[in-house]
Amino acid sequence: MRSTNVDEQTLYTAQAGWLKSAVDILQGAGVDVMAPVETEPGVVELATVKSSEAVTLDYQNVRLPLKRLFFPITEVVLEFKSQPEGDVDVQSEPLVSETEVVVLGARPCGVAALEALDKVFHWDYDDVRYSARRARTTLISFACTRPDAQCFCTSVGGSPHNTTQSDVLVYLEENGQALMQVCSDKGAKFIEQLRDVVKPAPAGTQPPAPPEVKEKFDPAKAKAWLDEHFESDFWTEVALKCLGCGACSYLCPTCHCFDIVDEANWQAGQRRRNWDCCSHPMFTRHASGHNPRPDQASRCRQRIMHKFKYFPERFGQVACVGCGRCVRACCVGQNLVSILTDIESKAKGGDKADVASTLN
Amino acid sequence: MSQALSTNQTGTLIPLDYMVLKMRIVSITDETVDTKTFRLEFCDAQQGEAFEFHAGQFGLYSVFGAGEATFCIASSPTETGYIECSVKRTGKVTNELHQCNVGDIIGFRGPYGNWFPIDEMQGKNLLFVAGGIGLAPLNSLIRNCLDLRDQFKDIAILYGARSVDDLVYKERLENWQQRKDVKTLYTVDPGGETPQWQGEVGFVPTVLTKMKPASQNTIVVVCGPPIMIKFVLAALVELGFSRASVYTTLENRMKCGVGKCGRCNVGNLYVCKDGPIFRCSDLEALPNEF
Amino acid sequence: MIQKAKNETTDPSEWQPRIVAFLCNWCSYAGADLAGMSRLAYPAAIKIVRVPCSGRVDPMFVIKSFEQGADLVLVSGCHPGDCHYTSGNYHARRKLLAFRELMTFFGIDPRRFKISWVSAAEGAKWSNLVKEITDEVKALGPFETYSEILTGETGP
Amino acid sequence: MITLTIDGQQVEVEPGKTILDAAKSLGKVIPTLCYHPAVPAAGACRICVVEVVAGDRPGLVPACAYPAKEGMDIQTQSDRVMQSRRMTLQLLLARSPGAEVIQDMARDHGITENPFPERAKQTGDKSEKCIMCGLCVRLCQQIIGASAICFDGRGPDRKVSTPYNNQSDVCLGCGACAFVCPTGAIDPADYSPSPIEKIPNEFNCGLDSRTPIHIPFPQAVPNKPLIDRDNCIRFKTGGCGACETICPAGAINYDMEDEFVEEEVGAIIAATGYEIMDPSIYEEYGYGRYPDVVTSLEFERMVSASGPTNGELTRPSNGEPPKTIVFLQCIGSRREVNGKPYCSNICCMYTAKHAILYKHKVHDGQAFVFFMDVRAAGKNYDQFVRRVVKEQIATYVRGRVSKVFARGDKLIVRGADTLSGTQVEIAADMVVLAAALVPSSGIRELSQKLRVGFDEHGFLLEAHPKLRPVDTNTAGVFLAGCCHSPKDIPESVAQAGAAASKALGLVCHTRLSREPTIGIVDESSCNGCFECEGVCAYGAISAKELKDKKGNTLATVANINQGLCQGCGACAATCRSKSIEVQGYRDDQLFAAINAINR
Amino acid sequence: MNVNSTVTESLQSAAATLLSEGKVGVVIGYGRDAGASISHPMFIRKPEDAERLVFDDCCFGNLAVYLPRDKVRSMGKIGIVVKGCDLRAINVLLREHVVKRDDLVLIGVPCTGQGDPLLHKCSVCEQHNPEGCDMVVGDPVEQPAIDATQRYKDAASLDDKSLEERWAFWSGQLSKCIRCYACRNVCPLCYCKRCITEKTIPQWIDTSAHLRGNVAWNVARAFHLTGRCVGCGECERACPMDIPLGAINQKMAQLMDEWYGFHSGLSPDEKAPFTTFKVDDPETGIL
Ligand SMILES: Cc1cc2nc3c(=O)[nH]c(=O)nc-3n(C[C@H](O)[C@H](O)[C@H](O)COP(=O)(O)OP(=O)(O)OC[C@H]3O[C@@H](n4cnc5c(N)ncnc54)[C@H](O)[C@@H]3O)c2cc1C
Ligand SMILES: Cc1cc2nc3c(=O)[nH]c(=O)nc-3n(C[C@H](O)[C@H](O)[C@H](O)COP(=O)(O)OP(=O)(O)OC[C@H]3O[C@@H](n4cnc5c(N)ncnc54)[C@H](O)[C@@H]3O)c2cc1C
Ligand code: SF4
Ligand code: SF4
Ligand code: SF4
Ligand code: SF4
Ligand code: SF4
Ligand code: SF4
Repeated sequence: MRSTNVDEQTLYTAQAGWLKSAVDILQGAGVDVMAPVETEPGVVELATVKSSEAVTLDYQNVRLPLKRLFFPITEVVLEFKSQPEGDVDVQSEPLVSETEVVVLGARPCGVAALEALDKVFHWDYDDVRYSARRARTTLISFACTRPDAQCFCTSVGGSPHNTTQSDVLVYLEENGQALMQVCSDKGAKFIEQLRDVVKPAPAGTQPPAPPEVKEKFDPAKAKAWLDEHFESDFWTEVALKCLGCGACSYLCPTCHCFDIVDEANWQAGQRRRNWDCCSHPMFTRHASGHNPRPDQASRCRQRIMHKFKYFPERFGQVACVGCGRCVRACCVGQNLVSILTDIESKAKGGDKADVASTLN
Repeated sequence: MSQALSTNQTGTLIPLDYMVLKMRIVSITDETVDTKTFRLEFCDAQQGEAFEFHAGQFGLYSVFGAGEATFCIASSPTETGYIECSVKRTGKVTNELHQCNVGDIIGFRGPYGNWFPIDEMQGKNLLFVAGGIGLAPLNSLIRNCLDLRDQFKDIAILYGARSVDDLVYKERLENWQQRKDVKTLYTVDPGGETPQWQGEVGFVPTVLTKMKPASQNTIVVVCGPPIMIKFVLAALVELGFSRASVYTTLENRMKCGVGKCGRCNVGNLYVCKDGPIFRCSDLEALPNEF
Repeated sequence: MIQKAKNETTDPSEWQPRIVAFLCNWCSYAGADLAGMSRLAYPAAIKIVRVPCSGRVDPMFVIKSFEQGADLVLVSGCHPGDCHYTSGNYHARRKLLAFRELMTFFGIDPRRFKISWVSAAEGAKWSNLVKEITDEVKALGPFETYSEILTGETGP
Repeated sequence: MITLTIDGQQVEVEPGKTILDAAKSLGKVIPTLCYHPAVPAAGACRICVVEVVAGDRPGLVPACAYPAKEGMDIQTQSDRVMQSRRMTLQLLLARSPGAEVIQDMARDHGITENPFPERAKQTGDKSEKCIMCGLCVRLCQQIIGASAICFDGRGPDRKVSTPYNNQSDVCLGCGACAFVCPTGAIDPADYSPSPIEKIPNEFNCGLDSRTPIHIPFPQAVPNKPLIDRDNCIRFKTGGCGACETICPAGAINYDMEDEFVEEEVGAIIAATGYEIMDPSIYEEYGYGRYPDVVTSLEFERMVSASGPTNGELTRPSNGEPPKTIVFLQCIGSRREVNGKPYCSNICCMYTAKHAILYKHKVHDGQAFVFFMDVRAAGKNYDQFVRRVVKEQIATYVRGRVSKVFARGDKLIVRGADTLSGTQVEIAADMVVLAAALVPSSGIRELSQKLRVGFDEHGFLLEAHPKLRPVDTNTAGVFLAGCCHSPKDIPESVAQAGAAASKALGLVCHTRLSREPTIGIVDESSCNGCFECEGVCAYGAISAKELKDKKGNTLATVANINQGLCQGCGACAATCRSKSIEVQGYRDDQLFAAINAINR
Repeated sequence: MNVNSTVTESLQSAAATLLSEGKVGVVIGYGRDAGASISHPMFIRKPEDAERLVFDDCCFGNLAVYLPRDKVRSMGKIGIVVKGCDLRAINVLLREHVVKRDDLVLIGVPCTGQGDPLLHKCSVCEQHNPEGCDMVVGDPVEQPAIDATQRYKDAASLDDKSLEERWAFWSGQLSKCIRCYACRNVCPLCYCKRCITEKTIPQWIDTSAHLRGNVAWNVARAFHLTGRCVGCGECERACPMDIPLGAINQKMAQLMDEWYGFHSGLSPDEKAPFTTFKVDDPETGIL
């Protein structure tokens, strides 16, 4: 696990009240601070804050995934306006503002998910908006203290203390103090800004042990089965109760499919990029009516295959961080973990020969 | 796994902000009731001069306010100063495009995707098999090859459509037919012929079997509806062709054109980047989702 | 962004509302026609969309009109019992009234959506009606609720 | 076949026929009394005797009961016959001095005096009419099957009565006895426990009655009798069947059922006409209270030769000819409050006609017409009314009548003469109300069935008042006559002709063309929920099954009949999945129009 | 979780019998994954699997949503576990010709309410005992008298606010919408082959998740369900952004009730309010 091997040099302790100071200092530096805020009873989202009072530390995870900060639900990519004599004025405005953003309190799993997104938005074509937003943002993760029954980060190579893509990982302590682990240059800069309230940790300091998250399956074993079972009744069974709504994908921090649409009146309009998802039947439908993924079974299969087979093959990592959002979001109780444990036991030739029926 | 033909993975990052180049429609040709060919010129002549592409590549064309749609570039890379695309009316964007007039400005992004392996074709016999609007991507390649005629050995074109009315590029078909250095065979589905029709009557795979093309040293390029491709391929295998010498293009839906939006994802490939041109032997290894 | 064409002059009192009116072909459109033929003046702010019958009006047309910058939408048809198609206006009545309640429930000002019955003979009623609703919408001012969300800048 | 000779003429009849039948077939009249073709003959009254001159048993025989035999030679008017008849008549006259038929017959036979004067005193008692022929009793027993009446008493006290002289439990009150009684001596009300209801003759506005089997009206098409099941004994009790027995053509079939005839047609012409409104709602005119206040339609029947009084005009109250008659126009018409605001169009003309007819019937009578103004637009119409005025056929009084009331046996009509500005009072014998025309009852149901509109008064709506006065908005449905608006016969006929040619214009083509403003269903997205069907006022939407090549149903979708659809677009607005577009008013066209406001 | 073992047992045996006798090809009911927080839909096709069915107080889902699905239909006649409230959705589907009664075997389950605390719909439910089913498993339960004013209380509490307050509330709520369409997909009555959101010629509803598009979408959704929504509450439960969609549905249901005395789904023979009319329908507010 990536977070266990901590270099002591990177550890700092922060005194109580550091959060307030951090917000104030960053504000003073003209930085946009985002932090967990209870937006409605029981719901915590990352939102811009002006002071630390708005911040809540009492949350399991934020409802919407972190991806929305870099890859918004909807964003304008082009604006156009008709001009006299049939000409059209096309602008790729507004580009992303350059204001620095510091996100305090993202969860490690959400941040780790950016690794997958980075690969997609930054292979041979570089999505300038995504990259610009990534570049201006410093991610200060808060180590996860309250994984719940749906969490399974450890099964996909993560941990409640995962530092992947985090700039700083913060271990909050009961007394308001915190232990901070710097993971990048941006993180170092953050610590530097907070030098009044943050001190290098005494020698021998060790981060606390992560809370236990049970490893539920092994993605490598699952992949072995997936490699062989593009065609399988299993998919039909899995898909039976799936409603094909997009809730799981929309809330997934690694899902990144999108749509591009124009919205306009007679003289001016915008081209927008919007979240989309592979569960929707129209996603792949051709003009001829032919649909390469004609039924829910093939669409459910795509979701699993993409995350645990195609993405690893193409980009060398699983496209899932085990945050459990999809499981929580699903109103018919579709459970990614059960699907993968079933696959794994099938791979082992286990007794769940009739896995199908345990699922739907 | 698949030996993708990707030829444009240069390793250099090309910035992507979805900006389009403005192009002006300079002519519109009615091909069939629902297909038109548009000839487009870059509004900015400099962009036009700098523009290069290979036969088989596609672009994203936009009607402002309606959106973007994917069409292959139907003209030949050897023709410069303009590009052509043939568009079948099927939905929102294509509908709007069909309502455009000469002089209207549209947007273009591209070229994207890989291209036909024209280098590999050098010195070989070429067989082009197309059905319906599938002649559009092939048109580019055929024109390209005819412009460089001496680099190839025998060239044969088999083209079929549902009916005489559904044949596209009628004028060009005639030109090809006139040429001595190209063998042409045109066919329409049974029932689609007219009294004047001089060509064959029968489905493309059937005509192909009758045609008995030689398989040695021949590269085949097939384009058309999925069902036709399937049977043409079977016929070719029957005639002794290896799947590795047959190429085709896929038309999965795509929005970004550059491997991000996820729509054209088939297995671990993206049709927009790893395609749209595929060697048929490689397709076998892919999940059947195209 | 999706823009509202600039029709606001510098003087706010000169502000001209945009009114979209869906008029049934047989009664209200003919009524408006009669008003015209009878030289009964009425404000030009109203833009008429002719529909065969008030029953043709899908309530989503109203939303569409707001999205395009309308400050007020009017649907007008034949008086109950007079529908050219016998019952189109009865169906329209059910749908449109329920729709207005729905709008109201969302907090979208119901004064922005009018329904009326104007017969082919009621040129005078038409002209008065247009005057009245134009005055009313002028008093209300531009439809802020919608012009704010028109830009599409709000969202999660 | 049997051949016989009657009064020197040879005739052939089927075996089993009587002499009377044979004579009838020669057109000879033999008087009868106790005979009715529906009732087995008894030969009781002996009025029908004829002389058998040659045959198996020469002598006098009753023609109604005596079978015709081969070679008979019969005299119907021989001295012997006449003598016998006279004798019979004299006896009958004595037995039944009150019977008018007998008196008439006796007179016809030259009997001037009653030979039995002591019995000639008429007391007015019904029994004085009865000739004891027993036809009624036989009928009631053998035909009706009720056996409600019988002969009671002996000798001079013999009479037709019920057992124990009480009201009979078994009497159906059918009135058949009265119907067959040759002398009108029987009144079933004496026997029936329930009141005897006459069946009003609809055609004569209920002014007289009719039998259960009847021809509805003289020019009925087909001009054939029909049985009114509700009143027919056969259908009520299973008895009777008289009509079947007598129908020479054997055309009566009680097993026939009302049939629903379904026809697929290419066009429908609505020609359901009018009714006149019931003027009793206007108490001031006294209709319904005074029998001598009648409607124009009733008057029309009264003066008709085929009417209840065979064309004789009499006052319903006392049967006297009305010497003074007052016609009131615009009863309910042109009346904004509590009436019909429209002009009924025909009253001016028919009232003038009525005045003329009245003068034909009552030469010395005096007619008055109260009118608002005379609307006589039409070829020669004005001349017609002017003639009535000029020739003083009727006195036209311009003004409204405020009250009609009875004084003695006269009706006092009080009104204003607005021309002279005076009050007028006319003592009339009869008042005729020209009540407003209204569409026939059931017009609303009909309009719903045909899916055509109606105006506020219920008259069916034409598609366009000037340009398409015969069409409706429902393709293939046309209008003729008063269902559309009040009009007279020439106008009705003209419109009917136009409607017929429009209909023919439709059905003579194998293909129809129409404006393209119609709904089109997108079958690929239609859910088949048929919400659209519910809102289509024309029933243009029905279900269509989409099948694959093997004939399996893939989906059931909406289908719009292009001939019926009028393009209103209600369906398009109702369809949630937006699977219907109305050509010419497509969603994208309307959106483009909405879009344009932003210019 | 509170498993009702008597009902569960009779349900299991009823399902097993139906399947083994070949009367149905599938029984749609509820099952329970270990560790799951709700009892989720389950499709039983073999009699021996019937023992996996449960009935407890977490059977939230309205299984009628599966009836229009081709996959499910292809399994043969469908046995479906219905609570009184679910039956209403089926009635609407029957009315709209989406399913045929002959293709269904309705297995009614008397239900005293779901959720702890009780779901709103359960607290005003007058259908504790399903009627018109082919079979009922479990004993009838007591039907408490219902205070009808409670039925529309969520809508009423918003109705009490001013127009501005309502807009402030709803624009806040609707701007959260991420356009995942879970509300649509979970709704048993949103069975359209092509939802209005997918119609592009013309584009009825902007697909972007900005307030303009979200208002249009939510208005359309609410309106398409007016006079049809049976108040099963699934849309609200499915919405990952916790938008109180139920209040909107309630408001429209209340209107249909007050204006036309109409309650959706009480019988398959009713006519939807928007497909019929009365000449004397209310018409206040028409100029
Ligand atoms: C590499 C490539 C090359 C193509 N070349 C041509 C060409 O030369 N000429 C031509 O006429 N067409 C071509 N197509 C197909 C063309 O892209 C679609 O017909 C077009 O995008 C439809 O756009 P629309 O906005 O009109 O349709 P929409 O309104 O978006 O959709 C209408 C229907 O078309 C489907 N659709 C949308 N995009 C595509 C797509 N990319 N492919 C197939 N179906 C789609 C939708 O699912 C829907 O069913 C090509 C597609 C690809 C991927
Ligand atoms: C008192 C009086 C005097 C008149 N005198 C004259 C005159 O002298 N000259 C003249 O030109 N006009 C006269 N008229 C007018 C004349 O009667 C009408 O113009 C004429 O009868 C109209 O014909 P019609 O076919 O429209 O209707 P009608 O004659 O009323 O015929 C309609 C028919 O439709 C039938 N019907 C109704 N409903 C249905 C249904 N649902 N289904 C099937 N059948 C149905 C009715 O039974 C009737 O047979 C007089 C009218 C009145 C009242
Ligand atoms: S697939 Fe599910 S668990 Fe994995 S990252 Fe996405 S939402 Fe989280
Ligand atoms: S056209 Fe629309 S309303 Fe009519 S049946 Fe089809 S989906 Fe339903
Ligand atoms: S447009 Fe009107 S008439 Fe035509 S099918 Fe639709 S509802 Fe019926
Ligand atoms: S479920 Fe919620 S977030 Fe998703 S589309 Fe519906 S209202 Fe919006
Ligand atoms: S409550 Fe929601 S899910 Fe249930 S029927 Fe109504 S709209 Fe559909
Ligand atoms: S919202 Fe409307 S169009 Fe969309 S699925 Fe539901 S009912 Fe159909």
